[in-house]
Amino acid sequence: MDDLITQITAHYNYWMVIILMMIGLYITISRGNLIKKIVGLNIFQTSVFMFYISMGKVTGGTAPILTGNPDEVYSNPLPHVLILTAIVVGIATTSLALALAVRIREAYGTIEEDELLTIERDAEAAEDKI
Amino acid sequence: MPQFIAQHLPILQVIVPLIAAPFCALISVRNGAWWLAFVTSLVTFAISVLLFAATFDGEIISYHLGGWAPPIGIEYRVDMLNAFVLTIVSGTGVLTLLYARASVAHEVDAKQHGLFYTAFVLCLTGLLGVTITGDAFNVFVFLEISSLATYAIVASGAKTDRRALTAAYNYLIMGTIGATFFVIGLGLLYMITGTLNMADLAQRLLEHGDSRTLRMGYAFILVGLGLKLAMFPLHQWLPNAYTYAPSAVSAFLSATATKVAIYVLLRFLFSVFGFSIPFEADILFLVVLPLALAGSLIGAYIATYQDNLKRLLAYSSISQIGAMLIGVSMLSASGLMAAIIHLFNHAVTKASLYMVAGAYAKEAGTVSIRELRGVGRDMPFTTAAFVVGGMSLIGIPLTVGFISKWYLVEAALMRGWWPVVIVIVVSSLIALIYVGKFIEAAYMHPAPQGIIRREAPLTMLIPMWIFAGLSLFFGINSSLTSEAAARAAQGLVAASSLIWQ
Amino acid sequence: MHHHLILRVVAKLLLPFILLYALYVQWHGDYGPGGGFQAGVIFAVGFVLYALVYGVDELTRILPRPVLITGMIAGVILYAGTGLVGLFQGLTFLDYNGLAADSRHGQEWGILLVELGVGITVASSMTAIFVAFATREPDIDDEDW
Amino acid sequence: MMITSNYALFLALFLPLGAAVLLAALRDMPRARDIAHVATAAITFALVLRVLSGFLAGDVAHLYLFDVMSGLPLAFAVEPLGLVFAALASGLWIVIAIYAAGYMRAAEEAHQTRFAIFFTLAIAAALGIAFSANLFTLFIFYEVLTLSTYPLVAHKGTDEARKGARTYLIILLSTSIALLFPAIIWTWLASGTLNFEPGGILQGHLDPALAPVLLALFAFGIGKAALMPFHRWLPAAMVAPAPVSALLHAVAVVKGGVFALLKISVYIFGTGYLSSTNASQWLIWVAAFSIIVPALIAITKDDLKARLAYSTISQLAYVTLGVALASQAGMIGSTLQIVMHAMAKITLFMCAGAIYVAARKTKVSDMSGLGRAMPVTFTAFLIASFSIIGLPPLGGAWSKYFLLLAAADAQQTAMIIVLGVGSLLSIAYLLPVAARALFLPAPAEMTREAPPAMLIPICATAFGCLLLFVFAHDIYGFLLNVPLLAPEVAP
Amino acid sequence: MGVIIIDLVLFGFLVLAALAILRLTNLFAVTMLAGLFSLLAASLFITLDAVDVAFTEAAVGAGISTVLMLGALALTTREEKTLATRRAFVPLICCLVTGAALIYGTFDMPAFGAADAPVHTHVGGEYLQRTKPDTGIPNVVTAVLASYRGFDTLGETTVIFVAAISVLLLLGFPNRANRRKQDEDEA
Repeated sequence: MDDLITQITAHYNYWMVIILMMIGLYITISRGNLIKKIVGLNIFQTSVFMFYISMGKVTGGTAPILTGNPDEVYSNPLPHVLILTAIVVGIATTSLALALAVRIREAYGTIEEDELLTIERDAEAAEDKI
Repeated sequence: MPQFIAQHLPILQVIVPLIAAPFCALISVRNGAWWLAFVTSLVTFAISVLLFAATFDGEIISYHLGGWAPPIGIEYRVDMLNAFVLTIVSGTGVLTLLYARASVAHEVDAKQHGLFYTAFVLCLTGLLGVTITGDAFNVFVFLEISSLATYAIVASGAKTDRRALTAAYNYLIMGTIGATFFVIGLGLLYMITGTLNMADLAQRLLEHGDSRTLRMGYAFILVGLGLKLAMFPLHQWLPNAYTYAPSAVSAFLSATATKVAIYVLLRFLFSVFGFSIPFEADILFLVVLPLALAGSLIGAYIATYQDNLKRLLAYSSISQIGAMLIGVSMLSASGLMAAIIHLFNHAVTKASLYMVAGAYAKEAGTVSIRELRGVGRDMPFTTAAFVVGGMSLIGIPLTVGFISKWYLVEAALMRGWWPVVIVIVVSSLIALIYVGKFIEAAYMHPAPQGIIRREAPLTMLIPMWIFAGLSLFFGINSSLTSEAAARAAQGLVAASSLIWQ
Repeated sequence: MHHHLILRVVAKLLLPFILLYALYVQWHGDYGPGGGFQAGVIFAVGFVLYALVYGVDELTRILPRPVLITGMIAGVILYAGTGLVGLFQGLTFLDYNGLAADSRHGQEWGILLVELGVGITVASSMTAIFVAFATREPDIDDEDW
Repeated sequence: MMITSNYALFLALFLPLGAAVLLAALRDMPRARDIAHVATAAITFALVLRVLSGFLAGDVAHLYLFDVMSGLPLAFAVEPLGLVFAALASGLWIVIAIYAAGYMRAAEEAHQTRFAIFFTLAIAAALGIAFSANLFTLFIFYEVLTLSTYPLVAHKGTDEARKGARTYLIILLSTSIALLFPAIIWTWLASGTLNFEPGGILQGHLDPALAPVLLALFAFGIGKAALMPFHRWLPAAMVAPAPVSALLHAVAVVKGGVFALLKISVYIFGTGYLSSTNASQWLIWVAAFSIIVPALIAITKDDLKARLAYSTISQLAYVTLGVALASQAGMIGSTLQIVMHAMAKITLFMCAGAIYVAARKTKVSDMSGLGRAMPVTFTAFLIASFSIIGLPPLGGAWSKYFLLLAAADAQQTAMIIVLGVGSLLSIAYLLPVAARALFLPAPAEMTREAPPAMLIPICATAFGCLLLFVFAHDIYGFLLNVPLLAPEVAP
Repeated sequence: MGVIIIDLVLFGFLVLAALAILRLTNLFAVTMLAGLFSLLAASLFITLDAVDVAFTEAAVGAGISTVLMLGALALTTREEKTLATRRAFVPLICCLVTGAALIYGTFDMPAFGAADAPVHTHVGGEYLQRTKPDTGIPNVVTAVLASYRGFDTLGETTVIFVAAISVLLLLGFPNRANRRKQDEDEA
């Protein structure tokens, strides 16, 4: 029992993050709307960011901006740096995905995956008939 | 060679295309963007050849970016394996760009060319950056540069077929999930080691020993890279993306993108994880190997009933990726060598085949096998290049495909894995069916009525035949490639902590 | 576009502050939270606000396509160029130690320059992406807001 | 002679390749092209003879090109078996080249240049097989032979031709990739070399218990040897024009197959290893089966070329039987069977072609009395039939004799019976053809003999069957040179 | 303990927001919730001492990405169609397996906030000590970002550049002159 409690206090943060991640991933792979998928992907990625930032946290620490006080404890700056980069990658991916969704809507008249699949299957069937 | 260049070769490899790429977007002179891209790729190729020569004797070049010694700073680390892959990537870049001039003019709007070539060169940059780096997070950053550029250039095939858009979108979603899995895995590794430098990671993982965190880190990196390299059954993005992308892009990606992902996999499996805990090898044997075997058979099988030539080639790629993974999961020096040499051989073969498909798309207006009947007479040189590439896919002697197959079967036999030999052989027999199907249609059937087809222009034929020529040359005399592959495999073997037969 | 006058006036008043804040974030990154990327985003948000109030056309008048593309490129080149300086000084790429007389000042200069590069690229890229979406003609008529 | 043996070997291998280019260049000049084709054949034959004379004089030619993979070179070396096969292939090439020129024109076939080019390539591949110094080189040329004959089989471009050619390609390539290829790599891993060495290379490297498995991979992997059940390609390839059938069934393809098998048994396994481990015991029975069953099928075939095809399968199994018996007599019997059958079968196929060109007949039942109009053709057919059956004074008698001898040596009484039955069956399927044509009453409409360009080769090879009877002893003497033991073991 | 409660509350809101995004079909609402999600995430980052990241997440997630999302909605659709036929079973299994794997992985992780975790004792700690003497800059994140790992940041800048180039390649970017001409034509 003690073991469990130790586990919980030590890792509850990560577990919450994992739950968020999985909701995001689930939205991405289960929803059919292209925009919603992108939102899901964002949640997934943001949760991964939380995971990294959680790693960098030191209990009782402060933000890694040096104050000059030699006794000050700082959280780890490296995960922050990595995640700054990752956020940028995330927004870049999002904007590209949105642009694709817009083009798909213009070309097909829909951004629902199922309808797109039907249209493409019909197109393939038509090609086969020629 | 000036000392300056020799000293900075690793960074120049990436920074030259990175600086040159943006200017492609600015140039408005007719074909100016193409020229810049092409010249850039030539320089890149020259650099990678120099790196190849420099590492051929086993030297490992380490370059400290920003002057910070690793693991504080980011390190570029070039050994035989990187240099080999760099040469493949940049060489493919040169030839596909040469090919692109006529092909892309046909498939992409002229006013888009500046942006298109910018994205193309950045894709090249990203792939080179992934290959050359010795820092695990840097891999992710450059992987995303290349991926984003890839999605864009795949989508620019939409002028010919709107399905390029959905293909690019699916590729984006799956690719991003893959990249995120990779980042999660990396995070787990970082958590138990506190470092991101690959060499340092390997060291500290060895000291760390077994743990559930390490195991999951391994699993997530494997799945993430599996998505990127189209490992069966995570390959669903690949067929449409390669089918509807502009042909030059298909040729480029098939020869580089998945290959670089396989390289990263090799690098992580052997140089970083090094099989220090049994779990790593177990997963390889129990999960990756069966999937690779299934992929090599199912991919080939699906290819047999495709009418779209580009899609046929895409499924064949899935099968060939399976073959490479078979080599990797043998966990033997010979298996690794087979995988690495197949990396090169398949790149050369597939690039030429996609170029053939692109030539058909341009001159015959179709890549449907049914509509390409009798094309062997109208486009003799193009179709002959297909014959060479097709024989290589099957693994007929005197082509590179044979060399790959030889080493692969040899490695399997050394392990005594007869069932694996059977799978390799059967997938090559299925290749015989799908290649034969097209060759028969192209030569033995009369052309449909009222179709005018002319031979492709020289700027397409030359790169196509350089690739076809390479797949013959290195099929007849493989001493250079097999030596490079053997040394690269040796390097990986030395880096890992497996006990090798 | 004809929005409320008040909105336009408020926006006009707000905009300089947003841009000023962006500049502050840009230069203050060494000492507090912030830096090129955040500044670039704030810049872009400022332009977006401008476009929302005055119309995208007005924004593209001030920042036409060539300007934005040049900006995107300029940032990358500034960054890479700063790195190249180290190369020509016999150091490695992105080594800022040689940018000033002593290495600490060199580092400060280097960081300042590359952050500026990031800021320029991010601001112009984000603005360009926004403009690309905003200038696309919507073709929706099946639903209402 | 002006040129050295080595140089002659080099030229013999690469002249045909150069000639293929020349033929392509001459595509608009059919006459010059055909002359060039025949001339190439003649020069190649002369070169092979030069290599032969050099060998007899103790000047053993060899040629090393380069390593394809490390330790696996493309290399050629001369030894007696290969010389016999090379001389046979290049010699009969002259005959077929002349015949083909006549046939292709008379039958008004399209794409004659393409035909000549691939024909040349096929012979070049056969020579490559003959002179290969190691199993690796042999395999490469084996595959080249398959691929270069595919366009020949599919030559007519009809649905039937495509289907036949597909079967041909799929069976030959599949067996070679699925069985032969792993077998070669296995050998390579076991013994660390693939060179053809006197006495074989597997002795002491391969567990004798596994030897039958490896032999099975080789025997079935060499699909060109048409061992049942991988014989289907042979009848399927009947759709090809007659000169191609002659090439496939007499000279290059099937003979390339059984020759490869022979070479592997002698120089890879080693006759001694095979007989001491009894590894080939099972193969004797498979060969026996392949002698009898196709012969029975042949009797039921009305299409002349199909009948000849099944006859070929049956006759090839004789060679395999000789190999399986794993003795010197068996080896010599096999080699002689290759030679004798080639000479006789080429005659038969050329006759079939002549009949088709002159009378447009393909069915045996339609040929009654045709011999009166085409006496030369059918006489030649009769002579060749006797040779196949094994009657003296024709060449075929010797090969059957040596095989009987080998079977007796090995105390395989059953095989003696099989050989006898095989001969009886060959009488049953071959003699009626000539007999009906020559002795039944003539049909109403009369035809004439085929053009001389076709008749002369037919007469030449029929005469060759006779000559071989006389000179068989010389070949026998020559074959005694085949080193069956490793040098250190030999006295 | 107080920090834990704040954390839990924030996580609670985050999960609620994510679930709401999953359930809602009005994409406008989804977008707004996504912005909210980002703001909550930013708050969480602050409690975890990542001020730079929080700043960025707020600017990007709640700012620019919401704007782009709305722009995209204007060009596509505002309502997600719910189709009963969608298979949700396989994705659910995938997610559960992935999540279970991750939770399995957490059991051997260093405890949250532990100062002796490898993350803090190796490179990370070194940055904190070296930054001042090396660069004289108080914000360690900036120093690492722009100098120690400056090459990653160059890559990051390139990523943004690629994204912009790609969006322009996909959506085009009409020159003002063209647009004006278009307007005149329409008029």
